[in-house]
Amino acid sequence: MTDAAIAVAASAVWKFHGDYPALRDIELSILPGQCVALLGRNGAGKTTLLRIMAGLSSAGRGTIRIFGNPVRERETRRRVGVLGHGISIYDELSAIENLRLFGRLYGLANPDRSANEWLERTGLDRARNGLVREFSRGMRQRLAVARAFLHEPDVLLLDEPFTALDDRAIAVLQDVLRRAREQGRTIVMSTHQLREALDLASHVALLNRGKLGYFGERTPEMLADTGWLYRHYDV
Amino acid sequence: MTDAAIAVAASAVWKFHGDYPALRDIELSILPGQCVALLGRNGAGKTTLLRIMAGLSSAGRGTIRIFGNPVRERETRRRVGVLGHGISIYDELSAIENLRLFGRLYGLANPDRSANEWLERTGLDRARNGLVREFSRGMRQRLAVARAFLHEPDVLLLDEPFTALDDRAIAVLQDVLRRAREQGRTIVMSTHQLREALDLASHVALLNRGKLGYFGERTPEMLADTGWLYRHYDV
Amino acid sequence: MNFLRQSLTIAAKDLRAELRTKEAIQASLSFALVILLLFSFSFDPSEDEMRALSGGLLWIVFAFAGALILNRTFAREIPNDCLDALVAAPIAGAALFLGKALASFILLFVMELVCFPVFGIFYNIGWTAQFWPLMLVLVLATWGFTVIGTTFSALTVNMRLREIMLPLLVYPLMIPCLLAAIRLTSQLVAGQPLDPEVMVWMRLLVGFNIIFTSLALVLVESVLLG
Amino acid sequence: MNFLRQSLTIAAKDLRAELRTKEAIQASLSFALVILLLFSFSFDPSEDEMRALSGGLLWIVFAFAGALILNRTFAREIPNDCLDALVAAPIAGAALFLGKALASFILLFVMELVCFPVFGIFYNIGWTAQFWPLMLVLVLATWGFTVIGTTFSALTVNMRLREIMLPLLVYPLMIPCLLAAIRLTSQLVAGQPLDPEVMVWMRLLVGFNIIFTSLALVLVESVLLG
Amino acid sequence: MREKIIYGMALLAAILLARNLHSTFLVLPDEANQGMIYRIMFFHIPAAWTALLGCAVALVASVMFLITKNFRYDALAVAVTEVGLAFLAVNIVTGSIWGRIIWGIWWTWDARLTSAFACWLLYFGYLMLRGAIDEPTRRATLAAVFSIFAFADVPIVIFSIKWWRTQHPQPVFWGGGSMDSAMWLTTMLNWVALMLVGAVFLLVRLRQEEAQREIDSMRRMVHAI
Ligand code: HEM
Ligand SMILES: Nc1ncnc2c1ncn2[C@@H]1O[C@H](COP(=O)(O)OP(=O)(O)OP(=O)(O)O)[C@@H](O)[C@H]1O
Ligand SMILES: Nc1ncnc2c1ncn2[C@@H]1O[C@H](COP(=O)(O)OP(=O)(O)OP(=O)(O)O)[C@@H](O)[C@H]1O
Ligand SMILES: [Mg+2]
Ligand SMILES: [Mg+2]
Repeated sequence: MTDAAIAVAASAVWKFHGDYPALRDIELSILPGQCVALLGRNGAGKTTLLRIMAGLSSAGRGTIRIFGNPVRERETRRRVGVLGHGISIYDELSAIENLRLFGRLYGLANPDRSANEWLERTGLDRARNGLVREFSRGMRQRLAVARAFLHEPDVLLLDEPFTALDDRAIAVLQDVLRRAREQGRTIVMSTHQLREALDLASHVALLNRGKLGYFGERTPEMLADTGWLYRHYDV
Repeated sequence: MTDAAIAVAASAVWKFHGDYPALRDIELSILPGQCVALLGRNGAGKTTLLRIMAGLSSAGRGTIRIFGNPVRERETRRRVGVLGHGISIYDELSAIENLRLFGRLYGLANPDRSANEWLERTGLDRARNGLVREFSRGMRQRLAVARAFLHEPDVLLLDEPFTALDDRAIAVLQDVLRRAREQGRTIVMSTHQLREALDLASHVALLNRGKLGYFGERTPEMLADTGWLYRHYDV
Repeated sequence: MNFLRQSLTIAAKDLRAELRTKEAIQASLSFALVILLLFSFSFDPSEDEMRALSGGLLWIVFAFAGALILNRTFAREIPNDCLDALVAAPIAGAALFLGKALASFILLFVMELVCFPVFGIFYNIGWTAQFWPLMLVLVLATWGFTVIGTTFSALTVNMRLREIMLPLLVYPLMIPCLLAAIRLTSQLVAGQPLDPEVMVWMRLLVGFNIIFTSLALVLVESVLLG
Repeated sequence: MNFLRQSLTIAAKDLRAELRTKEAIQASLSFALVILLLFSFSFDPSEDEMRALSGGLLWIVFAFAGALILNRTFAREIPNDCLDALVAAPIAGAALFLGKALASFILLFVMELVCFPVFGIFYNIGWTAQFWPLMLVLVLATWGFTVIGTTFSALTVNMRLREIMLPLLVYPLMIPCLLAAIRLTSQLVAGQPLDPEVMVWMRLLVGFNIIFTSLALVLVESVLLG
Repeated sequence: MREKIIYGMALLAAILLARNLHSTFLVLPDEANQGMIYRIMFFHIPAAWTALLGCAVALVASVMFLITKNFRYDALAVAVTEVGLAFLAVNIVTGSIWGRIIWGIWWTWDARLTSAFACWLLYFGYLMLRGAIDEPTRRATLAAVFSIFAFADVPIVIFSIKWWRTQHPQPVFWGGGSMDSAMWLTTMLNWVALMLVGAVFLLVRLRQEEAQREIDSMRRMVHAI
């Protein structure tokens, strides 16, 4: 398989925080259309790996390629959508201004149209001119989702997207993610909420103290018993 | 029943953020030994209510009494343990120094002994002299639990204690909480992780846009189907 | 004296955390040196003029560098929401305030003590002629600064513009205290004793401290509870 | 000119957010006033002395008040981890830097423009005799300040002691630029033209800007990625 | 009803101001050694009094807010601070003009001028402080505390001319000086006029504040999902 046919390819990735190796020798090939649940205990290195994939932090050793290109290249970044712990939207701007800003930065042909479309899809159209400062937590998270999906990225990197959301907000997010899967987008998401994640995932990657303990398809056992994975692959 | 026999009594509590009522007319009597799961959608007012119970914020109208006394009284505060969103421990101090500090502030007879005891109970005894700055997220959360339980409070107020914890850390916390229940302590905890919460809870309080939608025992239906509650009591 | 013990516990905690990282004290010291340096570039006075200016110069340096220390007083509690735990603990707001003020006072005082000899060397000025009265002025003025700074550190701790709001609100309030400190310091650095004429300023300083310390102790509970 | 368009988008975003809250500009303006006030009673010069001091006084005020604006440049991105989204977006680090620098420059320049007349009134000094050369000096020195400040704002944005580190790192680096600005401003406020003697300083200013602007544009990518 | 009161007060203020302007410029003679410019005092002095009174009202409102937690007092405190700030600005600007004419300089750093300027800055800081806090209860509480601290500067403004030697004239209305009875009357009447103007501003501002609160909560309701 050529490099360009692999959505996210990590080869021998190490990351050190001082002397401590937060990631050790990660080898990973995620194909287009796969939805990977990135699991692991606290401190396993999920956030670290996702940030390197997103180009927000550099790997100590090894490289990550997205569709065969380095992550920091402009063209690559245009194809990647990131949703981190923070929501990355501006409190002093309105919902529509936030989306318009990112639409422009991503060089969309018609930032306004995309922005309105995504406001509608996340159920925020009534609040489009409200300042984000006045939004409730659920509304903010929805807007953050809209921002991450705005430029219709081929690869989506999500860090604990379900945390602290209520059932309704989770439903919106799951719906958006499911649609993205249907459209053939690649998704990598870290989470501790195994049920929600495994429900959606086609593949599972398990990090164990910075090492990749398991990478493969999500099997029916996992779905039936969420403890199964940790019992089998985590020491 | 006399006032002093009610662990947490809220009478006609309102809280306004400006004109917006974050809590409306909350009436609640939690008896000693009950374990209440405080549920509700994003923005329902869970954090607001817990903070008022903890004396961290004042009610706009109405009062909350703990064993019959106002929450801001010194004696009352000595009987209450709080674990909020943040972990409330100092990064620059070691684990034992943190616990010793709070032991002194709570006026414990022997801060050192209690501190060591709780370090052991949360599995942190090997890291007792390590600076918290170097702890992983799971270790921090354990230390935070130790801090909240250190003075053996009669009333425990926990705001989303399970968030972002892995299964092992959740197990430690559940174990500690179960033991607290057995000792007859009163527990109020908010969460979006219904399964973990309902497993532990004896009672359920459901907030719906600042109003108390349901307060009563946890029934077997709830445990069997976590969606049941919201379908029945939330509009 | 439970109250006092709790204050001391808080102060000890702050000082220990500070000694471990040394961030506030190092930063304020180097900031003070940078400002002294900047001033020596900008103004070029003779020695006599310098003596007359010394009070003003020193206290401006103290005010700017001290704001960094005072800013940390409550900012220190932000990272893990530690302030919540302190407010929830069974200690009086006034005890918390006093403990924090004490720790800041010590840090400020150390910073100022280091600045004096440096200033003497940079500008070739002997400043020790009236050593003890000078220390008295230093203690009084620093306490005034500490009380106001600590109060406003608590006030601004959860604000968006914390680092800006603190000096902005504190300096105008500090003016009487600063003015008195400047006059007294200039007088003493020039080697003149505290004669009756400048005792007016001393009284102002004492009055200022009494008024603001009591105001702070009364109001701190509402500030912390918000 | 995709690059330029992106810079302008960033600058427009920053200015819009700033205009909505007006916090940085208001704060730096009132801080400037507060400092003018502090200085005025710390030092008490005659009018002629004042003219000679004016450059030093003004630029110290600009340096202190400006640090607040520059601090906000990247601090603005902290609350919701917005910087991550900007770094992840397909725009060059240099474009991001330029956009932010532009916004800060405008804010700084406005602040300085307001300070001049206020200074003129408070110290009774006519400063308009050499208006356009003065503006030139102002633009050049402010740009130097902006470039260094913006770079260090990016560098310190994730530090615990952000508000302290910025001035600490920036002021010493700024000394050549400040020195030139001070000499030139004093000269021009006193009504004297830019004669060959002070043109040395002008050249220094231009050289400073060229060197640091290029350095910043080259290095910004590594600063942002950390 | 409230509308009518506002209009009535505004009308009264206008009439009074017209009368005072008439007597200031057409009836009263030039002063012996100041000439024409002394007339600015009919605005300078009452503006100062109105402003300082505003500070005192703000203090009382702030204390009352801390005691009762009633947001009306908070609204009153903001409104009266804003109005007071405007009058203090009038005082400082008129004083500055006055100084330009008779001292030859716009400004000097004597105790009165400095403390008045510091007072202005402090109360401006009060407004900035409010701007920096989003949560209404917290904003009101902290602003009230600040207002109490800030009031400490007001006695200094008032007594500065007694405590220190200042370039600013010594008091003429209290503690010593004497004044022509016609000038006295005009000053007092103009004070009443300015207070009326201030009260009108205050009422309008209060209503605006109320409307703003209503709009805010309505917008929240609309946005809430
Ligand atoms: C910007 C400059 C000035 C400021 C900020 C200022 C401020 C004030 C203030 C705050 C008051 C009222 C305080 C009180 O009555 O207790 C006052 C009163 C007064 N001012 Fe000024 N002033 C300024 C300039 C001047 C000048 C230039 C003159 C005239 C030469 C002047 C003459 C007076 C007089 C006669 C009073 C009434 C004093 C009394 O009887 O209490 N002021 N000024
Ligand atoms: N800035 C840092 N400095 C030092 N060590 C760090 C830093 N960030 C992370 N680490 C360490 O790297 C390891 C991996 O952290 P990471 O945040 O990636 O874990 P995670 O899998 O996301 O955990 P969690 O489930 O708690 O979010 C941890 O042991 C952590 O202590
Ligand atoms: N500081 C504040 N200023 C204004 N409104 C606030 C503030 N804090 C909370 N609110 C509002 O009060 C309501 C209740 O908030 P609260 O944080 O208690 O909700 P919650 O139930 O804890 O939600 P979550 O599940 O998201 O934590 C929300 O509508 C929120 O927007
Ligand atoms: Mg993580
Ligand atoms: Mg909450």
